Amino acid sequence: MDPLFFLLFAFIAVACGVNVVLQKHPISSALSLVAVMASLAVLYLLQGAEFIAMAQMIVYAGAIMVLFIFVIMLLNAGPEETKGRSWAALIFGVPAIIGLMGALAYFMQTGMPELGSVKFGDWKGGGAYEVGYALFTEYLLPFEVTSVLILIAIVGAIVLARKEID
Amino acid sequence: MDPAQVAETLKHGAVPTAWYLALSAVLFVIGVAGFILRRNIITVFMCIELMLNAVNLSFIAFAHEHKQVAGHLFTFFVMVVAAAEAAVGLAIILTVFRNRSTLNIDEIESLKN
Amino acid sequence: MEFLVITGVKLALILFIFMTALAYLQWVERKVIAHVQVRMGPSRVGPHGLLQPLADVIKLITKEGVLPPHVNKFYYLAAPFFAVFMALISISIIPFGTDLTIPAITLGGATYGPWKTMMELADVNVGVLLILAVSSLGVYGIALAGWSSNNKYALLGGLRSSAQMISYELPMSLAIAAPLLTAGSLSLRTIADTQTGFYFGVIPHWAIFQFPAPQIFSFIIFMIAAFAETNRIPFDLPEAENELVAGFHVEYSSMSFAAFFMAEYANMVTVCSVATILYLGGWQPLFPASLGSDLIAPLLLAGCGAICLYHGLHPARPFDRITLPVFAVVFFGLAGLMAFPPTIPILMPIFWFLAKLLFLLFLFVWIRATLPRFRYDQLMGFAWKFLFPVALLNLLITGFLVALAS
Amino acid sequence: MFKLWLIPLLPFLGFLINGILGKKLPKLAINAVAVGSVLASFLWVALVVGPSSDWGANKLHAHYFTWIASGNFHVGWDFAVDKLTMIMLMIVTGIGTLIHIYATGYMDHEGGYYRFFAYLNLFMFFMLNLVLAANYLILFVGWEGVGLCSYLLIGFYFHKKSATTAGNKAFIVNRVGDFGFAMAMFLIVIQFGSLDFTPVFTKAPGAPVETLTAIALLMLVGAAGKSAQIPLYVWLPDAMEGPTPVSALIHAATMVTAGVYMCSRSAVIFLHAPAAMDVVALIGLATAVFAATIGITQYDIKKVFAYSTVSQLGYMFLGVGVGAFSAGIWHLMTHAFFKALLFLGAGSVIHACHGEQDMRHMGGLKKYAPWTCIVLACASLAIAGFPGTSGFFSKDAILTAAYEHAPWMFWVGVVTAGMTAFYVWRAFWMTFWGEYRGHGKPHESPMVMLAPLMVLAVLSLGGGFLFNVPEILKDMFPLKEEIPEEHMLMAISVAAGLIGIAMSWYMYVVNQELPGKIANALGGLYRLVDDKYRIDEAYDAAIVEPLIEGSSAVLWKTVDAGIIDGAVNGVGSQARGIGNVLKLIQSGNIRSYATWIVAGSVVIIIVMGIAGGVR
Repeated sequence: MDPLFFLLFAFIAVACGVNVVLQKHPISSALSLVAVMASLAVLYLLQGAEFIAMAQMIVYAGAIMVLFIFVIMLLNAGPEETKGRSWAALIFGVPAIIGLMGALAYFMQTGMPELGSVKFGDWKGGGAYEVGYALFTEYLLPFEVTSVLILIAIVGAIVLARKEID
Repeated sequence: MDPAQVAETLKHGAVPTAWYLALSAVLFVIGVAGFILRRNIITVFMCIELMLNAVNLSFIAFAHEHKQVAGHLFTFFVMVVAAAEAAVGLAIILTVFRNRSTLNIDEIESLKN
Repeated sequence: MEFLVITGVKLALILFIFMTALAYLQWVERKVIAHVQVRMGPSRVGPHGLLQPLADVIKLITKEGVLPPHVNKFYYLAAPFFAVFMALISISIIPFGTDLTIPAITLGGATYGPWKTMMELADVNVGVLLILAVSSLGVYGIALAGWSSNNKYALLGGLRSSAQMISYELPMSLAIAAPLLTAGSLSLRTIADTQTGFYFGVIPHWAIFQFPAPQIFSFIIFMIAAFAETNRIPFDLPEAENELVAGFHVEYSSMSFAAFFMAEYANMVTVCSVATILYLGGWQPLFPASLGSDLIAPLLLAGCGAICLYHGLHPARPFDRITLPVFAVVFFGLAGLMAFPPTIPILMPIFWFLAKLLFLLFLFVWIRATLPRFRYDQLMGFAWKFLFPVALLNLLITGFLVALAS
Repeated sequence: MFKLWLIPLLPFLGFLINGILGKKLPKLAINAVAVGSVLASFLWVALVVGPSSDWGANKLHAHYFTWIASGNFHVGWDFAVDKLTMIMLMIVTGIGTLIHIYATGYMDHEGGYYRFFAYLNLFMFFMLNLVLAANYLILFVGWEGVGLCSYLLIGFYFHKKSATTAGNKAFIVNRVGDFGFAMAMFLIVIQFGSLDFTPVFTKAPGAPVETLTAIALLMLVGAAGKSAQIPLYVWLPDAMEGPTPVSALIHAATMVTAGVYMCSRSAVIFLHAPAAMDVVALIGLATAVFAATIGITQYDIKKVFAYSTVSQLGYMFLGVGVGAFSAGIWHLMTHAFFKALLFLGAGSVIHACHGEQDMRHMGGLKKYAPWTCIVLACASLAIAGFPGTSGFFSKDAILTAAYEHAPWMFWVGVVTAGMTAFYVWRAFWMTFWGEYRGHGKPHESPMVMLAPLMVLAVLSLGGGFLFNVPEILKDMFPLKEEIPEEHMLMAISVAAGLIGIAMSWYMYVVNQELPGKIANALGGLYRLVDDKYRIDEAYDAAIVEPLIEGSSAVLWKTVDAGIIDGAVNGVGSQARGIGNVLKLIQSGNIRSYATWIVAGSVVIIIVMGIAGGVR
C-alpha cells in the first residue's frame, strides 16, 4: 500500500512543482504550489507526522498561500511578459541548476549512508502530544523567540504596507 | 542503495527513506530553477516557499529515520519563519508595486553598483 | 474487504442523507424566515412546500449553465466544485453517535457479521486540526470564483471573503483550543466521550458547564466566528446584495450556482456539528436516563403526531385532510421506534446529537432573519480588536484553571 | 503539592493588572486588586501551606523548571519552605497586607495611585521569591528585584529632585553590596559546584575554612548593602524620601531585613567561619551605636525612625554574629511589628499635620489624634524593651547571647538600648506632648489607616508571647542553655530602657531648655553628630568625585574619544575603500545573485562530498 501512495503523491508533488515554474500566470503557480503542499502533507502523514501534516495544511495552504493569492488578486497581476528576457540568468543559471542536480544526485547515490525504510504506522512519535511536549519543555526558548519573530514580522508588514502619510 | 534491498523493502509494503530524500532534493532543485528562471517577483517568492517545503520533507524523513521528534520541531519553526517571511515579503512586494508599478524582478535593480 | 464494504455503505448513507438534508435545510430556512416575517413561505409545491427543494434541484439541473466569455474558464468551472468538495470532506470525520453493532445474519446457512462500526467515516486522532485545515482551505473556492469571474463585484467579494476568513480563523482556533485543554485530546470522538456523566446527577459534563473551566465564552466566540467562516448574515459581506450585486457568485448560474449554496449549507452543518461535539457534549443527553431522558424523543414525536392528527381532523386547507394524517402516522412510527427498547441504545445518541445540531442550525437561520449586516471595517475591527483578545484571555484563564485543578 | 508558585504569582498578577490597566481602573478596583492579591497569598500561606506542612525536619521542596543548565551545573527555579521561610512568609505577607490596607488610605490623594500599588505588588512578588528561594540564584533574583522596587518607590515622587537622587543613591550603594553577594556566589559555585542550599550546606563543614571565611565576608558585604550596615548604611536615611507606607514596608519591615535572613539562611557557612562571625558581630554593634547617636539629634520624625531602623538592624547582626541566629530572626520579627507600626504611626502623624515632618513644628497631638498617640506609645514601649512587650524578649535574647560571647558587647548593647529608648521617646514627647507648634489644624486619620495600626499595636505588645521564635526554630538553631546571670542581665537592659525613657521625659517635657544647653555645651561634637558625622561628604570626597573625574578624564577623553572612536572610524573608512572596489560586481539583478548562490552551493557540495563530509 505504502509505495503506491508514495509514488502517487510524489508524482503529484513533482508534477505540480514543475507546474509552479512553468505556469505563466501567478495564480496558476500559486494553486499548483498549494497542490504540492497538500501532497507533501500526505507524505508527512505516511511518515507518522500527523501534527506537522495538519500544521502544513493550516499554516502553509490555509494561511500563507491564501495571503499570496490575496496579494495577487489585490495587485491584479497579469501573466508574466516574456519580452526583455535577461539571457545572463539563462546562460549562467541553467548550468548551475544542472550542476546542483547532478551533484545532489551523485552524492546521494555514493555518499548517503544506509538508511532504513518508512512504513505507515511503524512510528507514532509525531502526534500532537509528543510535538507539544517537546515544544514546551526543551524547545521552549526557541518557541518564545519565534513568537517574538512573528511579532516583529507583523509590525514590519504593517509599517511597509501602510500608505505613507504625507 | 542496491536494487535488491529496495525490492525487499517494497515487498514489505515499506518505502526506503532515501526515496523521500530524493523527492525532497528534486523539489528543491525545481524551486531553485524557478527562482533563477522566473521574473515575476511573486512567483520567485513562491519558489522560495517550494524550497522551504522540500527541506521540510527531508527534516520529516530524518525525524522518522532517527525516531526523534526534533525534526518535526525544526519543520514547525521553518513554518513559523515562512509565515513571518511571507508577511514581510508580501508587504514589500505591495510597496514595490505601489512605487514602481511593476512586478518584473529585472526592472528592480536600484542596488546596482 | 469487509472494511471496504462497510465504509462504502456508510459513505453512501451519509452522502445521501446529507445531500437531502442540505436541500431541506434550504426549505427550513425559507420557512422559518417566512414565519419570522409573518409570511407563509413556500407552500405551493407539495404540502407545505415540502417538495420545494426537489423542484429547486430540478430547476437548477435543467437550467442552462451560462459560461460568460470574459471569465477564466478553468478556474471559473473548478471553483464551485472545489468549494463543495472542501465542505464535504470535513463531514466525513464527524461522529454522530456511539459505535454501532449490526447483529449477525444468516443467509442460506452462511452467517455474515456481526458487524461493529463507528458512526463516522473515520476516527482521525487529529480530527479537530483536520477540520480547521479543511475549513481554512474552503476560502480558495470563493476566492477563485471571485477572481476568475473577472468582474469587479466578484473580485471584491472574493477579496473580502479571503480577508474575512483568514481573520476569523484566529479567534476560532483559539476558541477551539480552550476546550481541547480540558478534554486533553484532538480526536472528536474522545472529546465527546470526555463529556459523559453528570454533576450531582443532574448537570451534564458538557464543556460549557465543565469543571474546572466552563467554556461558555469560548462557545460564544466559536459560534460568532462560525457565522463569519460560513459567510452568513451578519457577516455575509462577500455576497452583500446591496453593495456587490451578489458578491463572488454574480456570474454563476445553474449547477455551479447551486454548488456554492450546497457548500454554504454543508459548512453550516459542519461547524454546528463541531460545536455540538466540542461544547454541547456530542450525543450525551441533557439529563441522565435515570430521570427519563429516553422518554423525551418519543414524547416529542408523539406530540407532533398528535398535533398533525388534530389539524388533520380540523383541516384549515382542503388537502390537509390527507397530508397531515400521513405525517401523524410517520411521527407516531418514529416515536414507536424511539421507544422500542432494542433500538434505544442506537437511536438515542443520534437523537440527542441531531437535536443539538438542529437547535444550532435554527440559531443560524433565526439570526439571519433578525440581524442586519456589519460594515466591513466594523467586521475586521470586531475580529481583531475584540474577538481575538477575548479568545486569548479565555484561553489563558482556562489554562490557568486547568493547571490549578491538576 | 502546595502550589508554592501561587504565593508569589498572586501579587505578580496584581502588578500586571494594575500596571497595565491601572490607568483606566477606578480606585476601588485598584484597591481590590492590590490588597486582594496580597491578602490572598497571605491566606494561602497561613491556611494552606502553614498547617499542611508538618513542622518536622522534612521541608517542602518544589522544582518548577531548570533555568540554567551548563555542563553538570544546574540551577532550577526551585522553591522550598522550612520553618525559617515560613516565619518570613508570615511576616512578609501579613505585614504586607496590613500596609497595603493602610496605603489605600494614605495614598488616597496622591497622583500615580495605580503606579504606586503596581510597584508595591511587584515588590511583594520579588520579596516572596527571595524568601521562598531554594538556591542562591533565585534568592539573588528576588534580592535584585526588591532593590529595583525600592529604587522605583523611593523615587516615586519623581518630580522631586531629592527623591530621584535618593533613589539613585540607594540603587548605587546596593550595587556595591550586590557585587559582594555575586562574588560570594561565584566562590560557592567554585567550591561546591552548586547553588542549591541543601548540597551547599551539607558539604560546607568539609570545606577549607579560608574559603568559607571569604564567602561569609563577601555575603556580609551584600547583607550590609541591603540591610544598611556600616559602611553601606548611607542610603537608608535618604530612602525616607519615598512615601511612608514604602518606608514602613520596604525600609523597615521586610527588604532591609533580607540581609539578616540571608545570613541566618547561610548559618552553616558562618558557623564554620568564626572570624567572619566576629566581623559580623562587630559591624552590627558598631552600626547599632553609631546610628543610635545620630538618631538622638535628628528632628525629622522619619529620619529618627530611619536611624533607629539602622541601629536595630545592627542589633540583629549582633545576634547573628554571636551565633544567636534564632534571636536575630526573633528580633527581625518583633522589629517588623513595632518598626512598621512606628513608621505607619509617623505617617499618620504627618498626615495629621498636613505633610509636616519636622518634629519642631508638631506637638500636643495627643488630643487631636488620640488613637495614633496610643498606638505609637505601644510601639515606643516595645522598641524601648519595656518588660512584656515584644521588643523586650527579642532584644533580651540578643543581649544575653552577646554577654555569653563577650561581656563588653553586652554593655555596649545596653547603652545602645538606653539611647534607643531615649530618642524614640524623645520623638514621642515632641510629637504628642506640649503645645501644637505647627500650622493648620491637625486631625485624626481615617479608620482605614488606624485599623492596621491597631493590629500592629497588638502584635508589637504581645508578639513576644505569641511567637517564641527560638522555640520554633530550635531544631534548626539549637537553643542556648540558661545561664545564671540571665535575670540580672534582663534587669540591666530593662533599667537602661527605663532610664532612657525617663531622661527623654525630663528633657523634653519637664525641662525643655536642657537639650539646647547640652547642645551648646557639646559644641563641635554635637554639630558633628547633628550632620551625621559628615559621612556622606566624606564618601563624596573620597569615592564619588574621584570616580567622576577619572571617568571623564581617562575613560571618556582618552579611551572612548581616542582609541575606540578612532578604531571605529578607521574600520569604517577601510570598509568604504574596499566597498568601492567590491561594488563593481553588484549587478543589482536578484536572479544573477541567485545564480551565484547556487553555483557556490554546488562547489560546497562537491567539496564536502569529496571530503566525505556527507557521511
